[in-house]
Amino acid sequence: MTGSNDLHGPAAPGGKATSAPLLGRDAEPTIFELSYPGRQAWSFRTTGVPELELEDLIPAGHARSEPVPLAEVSERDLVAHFTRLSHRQFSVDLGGYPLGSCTMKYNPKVCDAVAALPGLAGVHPAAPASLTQGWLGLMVEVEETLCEITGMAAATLQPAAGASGELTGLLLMRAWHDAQGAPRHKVIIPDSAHGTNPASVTLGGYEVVTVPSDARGCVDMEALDSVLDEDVAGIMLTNPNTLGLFEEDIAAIAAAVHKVGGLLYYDGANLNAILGVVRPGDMGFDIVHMNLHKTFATPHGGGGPGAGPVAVSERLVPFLPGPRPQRVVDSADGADVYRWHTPERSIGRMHSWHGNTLVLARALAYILVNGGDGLQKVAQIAVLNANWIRQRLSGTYDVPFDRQCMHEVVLSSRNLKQAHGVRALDIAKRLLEEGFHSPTVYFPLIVEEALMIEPTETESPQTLEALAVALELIANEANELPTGSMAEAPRNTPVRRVDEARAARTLIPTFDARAGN
Amino acid sequence: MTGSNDLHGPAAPGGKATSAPLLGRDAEPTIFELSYPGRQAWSFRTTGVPELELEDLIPAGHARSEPVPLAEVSERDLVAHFTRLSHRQFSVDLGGYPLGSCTMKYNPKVCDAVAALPGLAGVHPAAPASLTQGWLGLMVEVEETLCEITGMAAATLQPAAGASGELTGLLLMRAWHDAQGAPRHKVIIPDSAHGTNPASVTLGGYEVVTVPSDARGCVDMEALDSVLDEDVAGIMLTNPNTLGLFEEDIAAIAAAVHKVGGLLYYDGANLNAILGVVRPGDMGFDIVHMNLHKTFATPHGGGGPGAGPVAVSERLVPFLPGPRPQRVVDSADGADVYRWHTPERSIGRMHSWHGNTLVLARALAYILVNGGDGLQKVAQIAVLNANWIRQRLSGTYDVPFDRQCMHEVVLSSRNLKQAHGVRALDIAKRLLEEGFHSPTVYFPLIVEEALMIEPTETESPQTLEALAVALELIANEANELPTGSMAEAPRNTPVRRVDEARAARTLIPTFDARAGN
Amino acid sequence: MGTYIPHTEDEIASMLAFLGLSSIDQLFAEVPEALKLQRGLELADGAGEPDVLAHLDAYANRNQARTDRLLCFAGGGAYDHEIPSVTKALAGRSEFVTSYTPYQPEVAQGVLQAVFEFQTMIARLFGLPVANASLYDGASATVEAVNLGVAASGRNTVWVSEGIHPHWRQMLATCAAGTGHRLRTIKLVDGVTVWPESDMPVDDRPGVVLVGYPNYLGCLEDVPAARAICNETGAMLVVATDPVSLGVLKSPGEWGADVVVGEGQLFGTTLGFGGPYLGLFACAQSHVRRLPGRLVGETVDLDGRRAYVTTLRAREQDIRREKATSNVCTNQTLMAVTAAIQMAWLGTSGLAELALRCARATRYTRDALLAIDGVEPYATAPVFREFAVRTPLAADTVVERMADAGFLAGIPLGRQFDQGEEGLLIAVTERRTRDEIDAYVTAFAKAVA
Amino acid sequence: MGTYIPHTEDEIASMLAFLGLSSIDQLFAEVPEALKLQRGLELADGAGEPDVLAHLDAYANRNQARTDRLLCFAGGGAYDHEIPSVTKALAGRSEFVTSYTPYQPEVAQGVLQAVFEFQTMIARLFGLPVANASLYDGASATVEAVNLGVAASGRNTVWVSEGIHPHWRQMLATCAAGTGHRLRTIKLVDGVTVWPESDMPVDDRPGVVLVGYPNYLGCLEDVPAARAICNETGAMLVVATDPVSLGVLKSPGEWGADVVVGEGQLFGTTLGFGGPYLGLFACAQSHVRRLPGRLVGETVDLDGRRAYVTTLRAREQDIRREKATSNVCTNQTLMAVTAAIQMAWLGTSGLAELALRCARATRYTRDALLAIDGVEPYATAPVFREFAVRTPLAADTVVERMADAGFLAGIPLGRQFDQGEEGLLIAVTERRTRDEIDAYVTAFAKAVA
Ligand SMILES: Cc1ncc(COP(=O)(O)O)c(C=O)c1O
Ligand SMILES: Cc1ncc(COP(=O)(O)O)c(C=O)c1O
Repeated sequence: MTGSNDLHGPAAPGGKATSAPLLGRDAEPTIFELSYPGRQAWSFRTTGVPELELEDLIPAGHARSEPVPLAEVSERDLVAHFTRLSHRQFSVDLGGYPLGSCTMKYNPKVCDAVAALPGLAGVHPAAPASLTQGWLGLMVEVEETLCEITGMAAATLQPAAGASGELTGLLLMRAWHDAQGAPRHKVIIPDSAHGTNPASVTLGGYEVVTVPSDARGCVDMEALDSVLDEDVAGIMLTNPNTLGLFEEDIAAIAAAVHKVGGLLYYDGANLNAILGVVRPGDMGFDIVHMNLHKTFATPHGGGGPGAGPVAVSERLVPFLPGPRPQRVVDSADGADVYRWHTPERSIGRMHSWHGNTLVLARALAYILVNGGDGLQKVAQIAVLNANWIRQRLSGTYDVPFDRQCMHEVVLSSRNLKQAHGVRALDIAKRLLEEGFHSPTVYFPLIVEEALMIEPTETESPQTLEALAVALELIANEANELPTGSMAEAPRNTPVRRVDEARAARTLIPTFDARAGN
Repeated sequence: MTGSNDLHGPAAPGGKATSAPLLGRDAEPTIFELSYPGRQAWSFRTTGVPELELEDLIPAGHARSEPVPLAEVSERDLVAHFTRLSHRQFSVDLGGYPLGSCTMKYNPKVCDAVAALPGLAGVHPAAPASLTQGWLGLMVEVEETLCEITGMAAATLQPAAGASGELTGLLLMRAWHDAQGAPRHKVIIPDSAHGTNPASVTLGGYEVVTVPSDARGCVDMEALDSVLDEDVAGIMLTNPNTLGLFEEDIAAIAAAVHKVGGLLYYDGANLNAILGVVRPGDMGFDIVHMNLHKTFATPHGGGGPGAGPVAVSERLVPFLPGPRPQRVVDSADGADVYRWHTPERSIGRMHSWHGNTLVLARALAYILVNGGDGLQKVAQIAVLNANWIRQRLSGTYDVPFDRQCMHEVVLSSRNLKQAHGVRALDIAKRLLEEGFHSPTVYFPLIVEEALMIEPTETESPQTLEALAVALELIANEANELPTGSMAEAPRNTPVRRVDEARAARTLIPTFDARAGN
Repeated sequence: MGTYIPHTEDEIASMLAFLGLSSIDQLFAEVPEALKLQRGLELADGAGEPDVLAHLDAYANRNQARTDRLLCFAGGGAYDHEIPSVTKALAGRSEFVTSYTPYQPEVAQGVLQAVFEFQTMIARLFGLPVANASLYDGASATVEAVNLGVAASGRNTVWVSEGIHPHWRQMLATCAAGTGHRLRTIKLVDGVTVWPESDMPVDDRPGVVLVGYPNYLGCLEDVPAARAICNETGAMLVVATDPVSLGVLKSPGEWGADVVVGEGQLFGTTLGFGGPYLGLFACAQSHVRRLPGRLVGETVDLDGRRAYVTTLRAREQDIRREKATSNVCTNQTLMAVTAAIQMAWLGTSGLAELALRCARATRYTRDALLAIDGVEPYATAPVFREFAVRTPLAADTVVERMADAGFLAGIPLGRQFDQGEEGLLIAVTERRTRDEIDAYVTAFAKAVA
Repeated sequence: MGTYIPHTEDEIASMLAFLGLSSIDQLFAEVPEALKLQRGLELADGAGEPDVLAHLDAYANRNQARTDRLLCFAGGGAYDHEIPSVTKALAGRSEFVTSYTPYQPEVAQGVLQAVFEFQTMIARLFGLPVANASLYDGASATVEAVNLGVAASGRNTVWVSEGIHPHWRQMLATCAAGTGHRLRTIKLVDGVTVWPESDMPVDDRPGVVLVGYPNYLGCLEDVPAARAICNETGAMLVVATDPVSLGVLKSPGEWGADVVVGEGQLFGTTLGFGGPYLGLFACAQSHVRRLPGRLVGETVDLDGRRAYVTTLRAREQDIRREKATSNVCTNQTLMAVTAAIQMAWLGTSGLAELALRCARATRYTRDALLAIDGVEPYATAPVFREFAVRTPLAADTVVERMADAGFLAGIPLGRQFDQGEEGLLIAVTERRTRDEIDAYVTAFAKAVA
């Protein structure tokens, strides 16, 4: 007797691996499609706690009528599903990731070990200082280290990412001006600024005033002068800026802004370029955020977590968020004593607890491995790599600003667009076929068809060479192959070009929104 | 100024990821090709130990003149290289792996956590029993558990894998007969036996006597009787045998072998089929090896490690390898006391230390999670799955032995070979395209074009269905598509069919043997 | 000097030569000399990884309050739940860990699909149709929810229940300095919010009503009462929830919430002294264009294959800049992926079982503690899986004493809720055994004696 | 009952129905009823993963001799070397961990290439052209080497230096019961082997000469002397080596070995109470068809792309059966992959540095110990990175006392080497700091006082 006994039932086969690029190009079913009623993976401790019924535990009317339908899968299928998904994901660990402005450097594995230490990972955030001296000490060391690197007086470690740091900084600005008895209403940003800058300005309750960039890609000093007045709370700058260029007039800018009583905010996204070379504090900045997930190599986690500590100059210290960890006893034998302390005029709190603490621990490990000497070398090689790429590709792509760049270079493919209709987006997709993640494209906004390349210092000269060869090859193809052939790329990836317009038009934000579900 | 500054130098680019199947199908350079002189990844503790020169540490003439050229890579390239290699590798965690005889069941992640416990992983094997009571206790629990499962009296945990267990068993056999004052010279194995059996027999100093299988796939009783005599040291059997069939006459076989004074050896590769249902000891076996990496879910590690404990009946206990862990004090409060003990007539030692101990710990965790009840269910479902596949595919492929099978089923594609020239090998390769690892092919040797399918109990009915559908599809293709099209498979994998003949003809066992190196 | 830089000296020299430079300092020629740091950073020189690990482990060893030393009875939005090996193994896969925001969806289907599944699970859990890809933590999710609510209602008065986590309320206040929202704290009475009458001048009417369910004290609020106010005033109802409790409690969506937020640490993320955690956020369909943060949607590729991509990007800061719904960029994706894995591991039955076990352990502990002389309930409103007691002496002291006995006893409530220093907030998860609880209660009795 | 089985009861019923069976027991109808187990297994019922983990952790906690409690000064083929996070992370990738022997090379290039690189590194390290894909451990590699040597020389007399690890010699003897090899132990005198004259009756001539370099006592043997005997007698020279020492010592291949074996645990594998470890094996080109175990070779695929595959398979048991060169099937591939990663991490300079650091630490420790009253050298032959001393009291007692002081002092040599119980074998790796060594020496002085 043979015949069919169709067991698919309502579920997809968890053991079929054609979605792993090793074997095929099929879509991976969702975990919901892999679900089969009654299957389970969980197990809990045996506790011996008396097993009261739910009715005896909560008042009538509060109980849900049906359990939340999450998924019903075996551990085996759970593992296969997420392992296959991981094979459908590019990462720094697989290859070069020159995504400009994001500093996708190598994330040392030792930092994973740090974040997994039971004495760090297993600590409840509400435990009192007396029982968490190690964590407080670690945080103080992070703060002191970041202050030395930036040339500032003190820092809050609460902000969870750069954008949160920006808002923190703007609220500090506001508190400062309020304390002077003269609230202000405007914050200046250059037109090359990252989108989080204007968005944060709005959330800080300020009006955005944009100043244009000059021919050298820097803040136009005349334009700046024309908007500076006593209603300007401050200016937000990235230096090197998002074009990868150093704002040479920074001293003059600082003087001008300070002259009208404004404060200077430093967006630290590009700090990697200047470690140990020049410090924001020494340039005249009053408030500085850092992106530890960029400069200090904490992994980006597919989009986060990060950490965005904010360091400030002396006069702003009383306004910092709290509570802050503080050293009370400085002892030679490593048994310093720490406590929590809230600054007198603190703006309040910017995190549920103390910040993305395990990210801080990772960053500290990275900093300690590099050391003061090593961090300077980080900057040097990051800048060397970017300039090498700039030089190497300057005959192939447009270089909008023909100057030395810092840790990243913004090229433009407008030449290829004009001549052949090949867009930066096409180049980005085509580069995937050559074994590299794409650069950041179409940012900064002021460069047409921008290709923003940040190699980082952890890519070797050989990798740079291969990247350059790939980008030359692509430019050659654009020049030689029929228009449109580039639009086919990428061809080898598990999915081809994705229809973004359709995603927005027919929004399917959950499995349940899918037609038929 | 533009132009070329070719940085490839002697090294391949570590950051180019076209060898990751996510992006491309290129070969991955070897670590040696990624090497660049002077690069390094290592770091050691700062110790403060006086830094004598090598000349002061070793006598002249012993020092090598050049360092060993291993590789010179950055940590970043090291990580990228091995991460990309991992993407070029199929595994249980990616999908179904019905490799017959190998029991590729799901390997629970909790067992990885067990093997990483600092109190297990960080113990030196030469530390005395007084300082390693935990390990001794764990090993005693493993031994007792395995004895209960197999129905034997005691076990050695030393053998590192099944084959090592076989040799251990044969040496025990030899010691036993020697102790009886009557050495013997022959060991019987069926023609369906796994290759390690005859190879071990030779190493045990015995002559192999092969008995054929009968029409039901079992030991031919007449043939057995004809070779049994007083020079037979014993017989090695797998039960269920490698055809996945239960040797129904096992009691008669045992009686016959015992009658001439021979011993019965149980190759436990297929133990998964009978857990909690029938025990080797109760069938009459004297010596039993287990493959913990099969039955008890310890991961196969790309080819190993495994563990192959050998359990024996009472009369063989004095011959077991030593030292063995032993309970000396049995206390109610969990503070039992253990010691090492070498049996009086021990054959000696089969491992550098005490066996693949961390594998034992993993297996124990697996056994404890399942429990006695769960292990029986393991067998039941493993057998259910195999029978379902057998039934489902019995119209599509030849079923050489039309009987209920146990945990695996051996099909034959000789029908497709005869009709279309499609070989078992082609089917194996084609199945990769359908998202499954191939079954074992061409084994056991007595089945033409054998496809040996062992689904294991951890594959869901949906996965079985998909596997069956894939194998039906392939059979249909063989029937419908032009001969030879199957020889194209696999098409999606990072490499296509590999030239095995060339590898043997022009042996390149190291990078240095490659022409040009 | 420890370093992750591959370049050898000869390579650096060759690259400089290509650039026409003679020293690496020339790369920084555009940095005004006067600004440059004229000395090295005053940090220790680089160290080897083993030394650094030892340095950080020394800090770790100074933390007495680690779960392997003190049994954890503290909660308040951070819980000591089971994290199985399988969650750690999968969430730790380096493809998830070392990638960034899926700007190139063709090579980011792994993260995108995992987040899509996360969104679906959170939407189902919270009882609303849309959930985003994560925000920083519970506090920031609450801030974003209030911002959305104010924008949607057009009114910036926010009624904040005192039962919202005090830190979250602090962050609301901090951010309100920028947004100008008018926050009004509505007091708890005996554990639940007592709302003001809502027949008030239009100007005083709330644009947003924010309530916890269960609230910070673990009590079950009367959400319909809050909903009723919203219905009368046109305010948006924002509910901050304990996601695990929804394993058995009605979802806030079902109770009529417009936006639901919560802290997602409890789905597979370690306590880690408070971060990185996971801000959960879901809202009604009508608010989707105001949604803060990333959103993954399903679509197809060129060949018609199912694919995922971040969508409705026009809400976001990189496109909309000062008009964006939020400034968030880097979020907590890895924790969202972790939560998706953990929720799939729990599954339908496991989440219900988890919630039930927490409730049972909580009840068992509470009953035993209240039997101790001098230990009183802090509130009598029904609780689900967390509760507060009043101790005969300062809760701080109780915590210190309990630490000596091997327990992290809970979170002292301090002078909040118009009470003295004797309030202690206690959470009992499914990981606590009866023996552990009994020992805790015994120690507690001694500590307060 | 904990379980990893996906099947629900309804699925089981439906599958049974398809098979025409009414109960699951019928699947076992062919098993004679009389043989079946008439009761359940007398094992505890299944437990949840957390309970099981706790159970095993309780065992772990009873091991005093764990490196996080006792500083390790023991060696003897198992060393406490640095294992960096990167090795653990890469070797722990589940593709390497949960695959099996690369029978389908098209989907196993990952393991195959890693093993190819491993083979290359071992060949370079040992100074021979071919290395296999791993054997079980040092002992089994030695057994296999002797088997090869006997087959190659055609003579089954084996001269075994007493300086070979005693466990390995035991295993040789155990296996010789099967193969019939005639083992002759050649004594150490003051730490090095004193070979007999080789002008002996042809029948007594060795087919294999086996020597350690460095040997078990850490001493540097005179390998050319052993080679000379082989040259005279036609015996095969097998050298058992300490792979780390080859970072600075001449390779056995350079000294003229035909086969070199070793224990590879020291390349990235944890101590783990002795297993799984890694048997290393390399040989001269002429012996390649006698090589035991798997061998990976380079070739090309259908499209001419470079590819790897297991090769010369005709040597192996699954093909050659009773005539196979060895019975090994499952080996220690994961440890080989681990070793490849660890050796790549060490690299050319790191291995040399590692060996040097071990030698320095060993010298420093040895000098300090020998300055203690009553502590004498066990042998005076030069050592490289391990050494033995004679203590004034039984070495067992010294080890027990040192454990109380926080050290695993070494390995008592027992009554081997014709000596009393006072011999202690001590290894000092690069992980031991000067402070640790000083503390060890101080404690040692007390322990023997
Ligand atoms: C220049 C710049 N500023 C600010 C940010 C925002 O930082 P985060 O993503 O950490 O919030 C980014 C992030 O990409 C950036 O590149
Ligand atoms: C039937 C059978 N016997 C013996 C063995 C040998 O076991 P191991 O590979 O553990 O040495 C195997 C392994 O595949 C097998 O299938």
